[in-house]
Amino acid sequence: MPGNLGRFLRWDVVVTALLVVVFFGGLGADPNFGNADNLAFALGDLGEIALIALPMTLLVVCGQVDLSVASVLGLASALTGYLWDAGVPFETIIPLVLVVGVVCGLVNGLLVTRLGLPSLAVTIGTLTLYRGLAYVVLGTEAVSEFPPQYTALTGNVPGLPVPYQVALFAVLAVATALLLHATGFGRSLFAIGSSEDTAFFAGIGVKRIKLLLFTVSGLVAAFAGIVFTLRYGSARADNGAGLELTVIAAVLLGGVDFDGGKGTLGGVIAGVLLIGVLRNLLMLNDVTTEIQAIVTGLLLIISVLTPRLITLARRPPVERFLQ
Amino acid sequence: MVATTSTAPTRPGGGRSLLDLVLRARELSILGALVVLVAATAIANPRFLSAQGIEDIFLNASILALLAIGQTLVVITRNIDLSVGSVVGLVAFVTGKYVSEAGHGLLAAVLLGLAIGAVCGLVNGLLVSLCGVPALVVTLGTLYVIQGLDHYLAHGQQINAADVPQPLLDLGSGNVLGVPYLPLIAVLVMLAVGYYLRSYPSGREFYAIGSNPEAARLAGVPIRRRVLTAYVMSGLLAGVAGVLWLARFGTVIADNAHGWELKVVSAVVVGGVAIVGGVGTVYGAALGALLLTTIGSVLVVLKVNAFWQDALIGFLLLLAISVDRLLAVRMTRALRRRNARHAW
Amino acid sequence: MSEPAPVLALVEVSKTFGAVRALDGVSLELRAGEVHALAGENGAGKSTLVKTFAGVHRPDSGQILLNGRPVVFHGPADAQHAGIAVIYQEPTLFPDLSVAENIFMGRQPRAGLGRIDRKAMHARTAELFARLGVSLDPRRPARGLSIADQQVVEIAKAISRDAKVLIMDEPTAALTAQETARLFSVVRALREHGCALLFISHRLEEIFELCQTVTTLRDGRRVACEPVAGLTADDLVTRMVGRELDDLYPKQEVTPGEVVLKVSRLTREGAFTDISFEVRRGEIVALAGLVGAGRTEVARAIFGVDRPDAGTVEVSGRPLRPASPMAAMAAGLALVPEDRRQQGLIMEMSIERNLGLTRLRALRRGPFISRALERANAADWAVRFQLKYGRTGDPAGVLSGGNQQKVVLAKWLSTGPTVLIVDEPTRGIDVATKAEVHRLLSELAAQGLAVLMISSDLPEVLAMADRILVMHEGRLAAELPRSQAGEESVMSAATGQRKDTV
Amino acid sequence: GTTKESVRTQAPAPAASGAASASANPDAPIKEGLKLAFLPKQINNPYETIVDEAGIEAAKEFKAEAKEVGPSDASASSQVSYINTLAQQGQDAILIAANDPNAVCGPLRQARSKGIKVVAYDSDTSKDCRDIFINQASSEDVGRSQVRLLSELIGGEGEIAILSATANATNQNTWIEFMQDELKKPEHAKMKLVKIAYGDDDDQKSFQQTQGLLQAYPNLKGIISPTTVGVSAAARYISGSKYKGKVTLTGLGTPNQMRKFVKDGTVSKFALWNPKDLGYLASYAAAALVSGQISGGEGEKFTAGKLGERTIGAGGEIILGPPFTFDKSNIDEYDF
Ligand SMILES: Nc1ncnc2c1ncn2[C@@H]1O[C@H](COP(=O)(O)OP(=O)(O)OP(=O)(O)O)[C@@H](O)[C@H]1O
Ligand SMILES: Nc1ncnc2c1ncn2[C@@H]1O[C@H](COP(=O)(O)OP(=O)(O)OP(=O)(O)O)[C@@H](O)[C@H]1O
Ligand SMILES: [Mg+2]
Ligand SMILES: [Mg+2]
Repeated sequence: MPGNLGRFLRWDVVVTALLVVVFFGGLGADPNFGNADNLAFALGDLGEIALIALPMTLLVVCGQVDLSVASVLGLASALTGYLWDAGVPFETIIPLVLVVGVVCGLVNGLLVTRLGLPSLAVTIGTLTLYRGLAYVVLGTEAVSEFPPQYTALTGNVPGLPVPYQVALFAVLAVATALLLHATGFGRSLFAIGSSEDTAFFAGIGVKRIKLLLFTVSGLVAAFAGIVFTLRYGSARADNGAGLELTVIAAVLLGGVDFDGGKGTLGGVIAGVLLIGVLRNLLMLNDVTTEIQAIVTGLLLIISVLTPRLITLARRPPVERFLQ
Repeated sequence: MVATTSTAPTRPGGGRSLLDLVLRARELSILGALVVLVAATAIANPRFLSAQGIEDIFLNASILALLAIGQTLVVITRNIDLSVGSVVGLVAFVTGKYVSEAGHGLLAAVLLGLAIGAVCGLVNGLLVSLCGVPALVVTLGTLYVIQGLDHYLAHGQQINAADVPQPLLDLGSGNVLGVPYLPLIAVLVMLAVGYYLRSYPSGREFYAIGSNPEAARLAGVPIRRRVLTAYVMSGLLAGVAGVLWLARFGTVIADNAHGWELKVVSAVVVGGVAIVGGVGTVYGAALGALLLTTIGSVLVVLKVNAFWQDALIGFLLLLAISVDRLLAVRMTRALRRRNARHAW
Repeated sequence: MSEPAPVLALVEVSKTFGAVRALDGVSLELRAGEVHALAGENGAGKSTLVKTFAGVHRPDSGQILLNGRPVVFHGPADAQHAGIAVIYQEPTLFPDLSVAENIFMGRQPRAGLGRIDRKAMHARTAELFARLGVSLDPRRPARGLSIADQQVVEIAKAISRDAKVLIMDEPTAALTAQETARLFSVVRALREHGCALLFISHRLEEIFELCQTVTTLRDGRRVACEPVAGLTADDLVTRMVGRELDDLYPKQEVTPGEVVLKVSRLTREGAFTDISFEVRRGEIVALAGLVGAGRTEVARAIFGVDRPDAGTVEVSGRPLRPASPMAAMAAGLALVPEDRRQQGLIMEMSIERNLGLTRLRALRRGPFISRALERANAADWAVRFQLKYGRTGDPAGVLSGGNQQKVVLAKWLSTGPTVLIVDEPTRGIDVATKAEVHRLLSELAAQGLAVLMISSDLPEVLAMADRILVMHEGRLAAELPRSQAGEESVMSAATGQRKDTV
Repeated sequence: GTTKESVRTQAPAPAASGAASASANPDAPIKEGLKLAFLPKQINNPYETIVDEAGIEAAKEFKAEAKEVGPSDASASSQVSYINTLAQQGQDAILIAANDPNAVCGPLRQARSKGIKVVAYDSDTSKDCRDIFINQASSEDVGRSQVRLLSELIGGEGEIAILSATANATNQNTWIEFMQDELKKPEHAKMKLVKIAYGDDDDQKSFQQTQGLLQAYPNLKGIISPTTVGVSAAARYISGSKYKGKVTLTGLGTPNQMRKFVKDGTVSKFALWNPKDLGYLASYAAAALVSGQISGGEGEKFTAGKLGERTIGAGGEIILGPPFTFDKSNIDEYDF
């Protein structure tokens, strides 16, 4: 078994180290990077991705995946716009949209748990379905001009150079980390992700937990949809299109095993931040989008390749196999 | 020790017809859905079944079907190739650029496209098989890299149909004996790959790997070589698809086939290929591609509001996998009941 | 008479996994026309030795000799080409492929142009099964086969290779007497044809029945290599364990208390019909039967893994909500499942976490899991079960098969159940541990635990059970109190030749 | 209150008060070394590339540094990140083709509060978050002239359809509303708009949509595709199908893309402005703004290099000119 060396070379630690290096390197190299405005913006810009990454981490640890999150976000955004345009007060819109998010999550969860379908297949289907519904709701229109007391919530916390959503994310991230790594519930998730049968035989409510996670994922995605809408002041059906791959990239970059059963939330947070900081730095230095995409892709590959190469170097490949 | 006086407990034998039916049923049910869909649409709008209408559907489905065949090879081995869309984009653009600038002909274009596709597949395959890293992550990574490369090379340029040599364009719209080239190529590839997978020992090994990789290793199956082959094939077919894309559409920018990876995976899943590997055929996958394309065309022909199209396609996709699953569950139960009847 | 030259041999082979020395300078010679037994406790290194022969592991030092010449196996394929066939301890099948394809993967009979000749393949599979005396459909998928049937397929796979060397790692662990006897006759036939065989089993009587030579391993070292003739079981145990063994079946007499598990008319179509019985406090009730009789299915239905079509289960007088292991656990049931790899353990999770999985609630301090409690819990059970391990933080997957089984047992006993259902509790466990497990079960029963034991090991059933329920083709065929139970009576009920009123 | 995008809010409105109040000095010289940044809808859109490259070329004439940055997907949210970055970099002016008029507003306002001038081109933002908008042609002109062009080609009667870009594109929707208005006129009474399809500015999707349109509406006489991607895809489908010569296609396209189809007779006429002039004008307008020659108020004038003097119209709009119609006789004179 890998000894202490292996413990230190866990990928989530590497990502965190990489984040620190990139961050301080950025501070030194680029005068525009370090100022409070830019950092607040760079963080705020990650808002929805970071929020959605939390339940996504739990799902992936559990051996599942939810590709429909960005579409739920779009549907929530479209619905928010539609209702607001129809004169519904914002206080009513929020719970309504969140309920729709819960329903979307439930549909995913029920299809996965009741019918035993693979989540990848199910959520590819609902990805298309929910985005389509978003277009049905709002069509081509864009609704704007939301009430200022709500759009203000996308600004900074008074007196601090920290956007509200970043503060919220910090709180949620700590809670999720505790849930995943320190509670029995978290333990169950790892168990399900590693061996569903064993978890089931051990009396863990496998289906119930999966259903719950998909529901929470839908809820958070809908919430992120509201945040997105307010942040850009524009409700559209195509909001957040393609975001799901970024979220998953961040989760995987954070060292979570896509086959389930392995990963840390700290790694995911580092992964999200790394993507954000790197993107901001590259942009500030006029590195084109193409190159940014290439960098993201290479990072992803390296994130899975490095730990593997370390193990491979340590023992001959024939013996990578237990029992 | 007890002497073996009694005969071994009788257990069901000869479940052939039933089992075979189930295995076929996956393809049959898609075919059934397809027939119903086409029939219903044809009743609503007879022009749908005009020669032009049918030709259009087959032309549209061909490229997706080719990609689905490649993807099936990969998915059967319990892997996935998300980079296919970006490979098609890259191949279409680079090949287009090459032939339009240097004025090369058909053969050069095809060879270049195949080469690019093979290299992309090789990179994916080497990363997955040799380094043993998770396929989803790797191919998501190469998706970004290849897309970035494509955009970098293209940078807002466009290849126009006028610049593409005529023989290449003819490949996209021409036909032999009334059968257009594109579906012809797709069907030939499908038959060849399908026959190989079913009837050759090395073909069966793809299924073995996806079904239980550890057992495959112990059985001496050359896992790396097969997985590598699957990826290279997927890359090659994406290369072919890229060239055909250029041939069919003529106009090419960097963004071609953007987001197609999910479309291809959808087709494969609808076609009854299990995303967890070990199960499925290329016939199913190709039919899945045809079904998805047909749904798209049908919705337009039936004048369904454009906004409803995505929602309906998503819904039908869910319906397809749910029905498939319910059939499988019912079948297992039937098998169990048969066991019971045999027992006493 | 001069001995024939060894076909396959290990010379001074060592193999370490991290801190564990699995093999330490072991030499072993397999000769044509001989069945060589390999004995040793759990974790002694038997499977490691097998995998070294099979090309799965490469030795750190030492050599493999094939017909006297050194060879290096780079992978299982190399070993197969050298004419070595292996039955691994754990079945390794392709669930989605047909049984026939499983057997012939990679060497299917060919028709023209290199195509697979399916007809020939199915015919040959049917032939193999006939030789082994089982009737499995060659075309059915391997998914859904019981562990025993899986083992049968594994055996068929190995003997179909017509190999020069056949290595069998606990092939009989899942088999009942009947199939074992069939296997032995096949093995003897192979031996007469000049095949060299290596046989591993924890059932010592099988070694005496089948083998000519026995090599004993202890802690990765060879302690003896001698002819079986003239050896006694006690000698062998002493070599394996390093000391004399106490009673293998230390059954305590108890007076059963009140009924705690009451199963009434339980039916699940296709698996079992109309099963009714009771288990009392302090009682050990065995559920016996041939492979595929439906015993595992009964246990699963009681524990709530499967939903029964009809019938009820009562625990301590209260009816149990069907199809919910959670409810079953809350009511005081525990099930040690048959398939430890799929259902009992999480291979990549640490030993301590595996042990904690059934009692996540009890290991809490406040809302959070206490690592200290978890570790203490693991250390405690490791000592009680004399677990052979590196650290409790190591993955369960690196334990030897027998030690894994101990972890599964501990995992369930630690929940403090009132009714314990054990499905093949001593499968793959060495004699010393087996005695340990028996002592433990008997002690717990004496303390008032009700035990329902499913076992294919007939001596175990006869020695440990207060009462024996015999199943035949999904129905209860007989109920035998301890006094009436004997090999004949159980077997005749199990084969359907005798029907007692229940 | 709420606003839905519609022609009504696009209709002439009072000049943005903030901009008008600043004083402009028409005689101020154009400063040297200005930093201009073009932020197109999407970086790989060939049309936008032509516009931006012409703008960057123009900037050299007045010794400014100009660059093009932007997202690879045509979404508002990705543009927002770029606006922030450009603001951090301290550009003098941001020239933007907005993917969403409102979503880009917040950050644009922030940028303006730092003294950065904002010029919208191609596709406008909300009026209060940019200084001026360079309109390639008045939306009304584009919309109405497209209908008139098609009417002339099909003899003023029959079923027609529109193949647009994405369902959200602001400029497309504005044009379409004007087209629908034009169709209400008595002289077009015999033309009937049966369908608006969306090809998402995706070549393949547009291609398939055309196919679908022709099957679904057997009596279709004409298609208007007011987007360069759409019109070339539609032309390609028609040229290779039996509908060639039976269905009339027109729209907005670039001569390079359409040349083949004009020559083979699939399309006889289509329109467009000169995208190079659009970039050129935007570049000069930005320089004039930063240098203080203009402030964005209605009626202010400046000289845009070779394009001569231009006047800011109502709502801070500068109109490039009427669309130009291409046909067989003139298409070879253009290369873009
Ligand atoms: N892949 C591995 N990695 C680490 N340790 C291993 C590995 N395989 C075996 N071991 C260790 O090597 C020792 C020998 O294991 P082995 O499986 O050979 O025992 P065994 O004699 O077959 O036992 P059993 O009778 O229980 O099957 C054990 O301590 C085991 O934990
Ligand atoms: N999931 C399944 N699908 C189809 N058949 C199954 C499934 N599980 C078990 N069977 C079949 O049901 C019958 C009863 O199996 P079960 O495992 O209950 O027997 P058992 O008496 O416990 O035998 P053993 O424990 O020795 O394997 C067997 O014929 C087995 O092949
Ligand atoms: Mg072993
Ligand atoms: Mg059993």
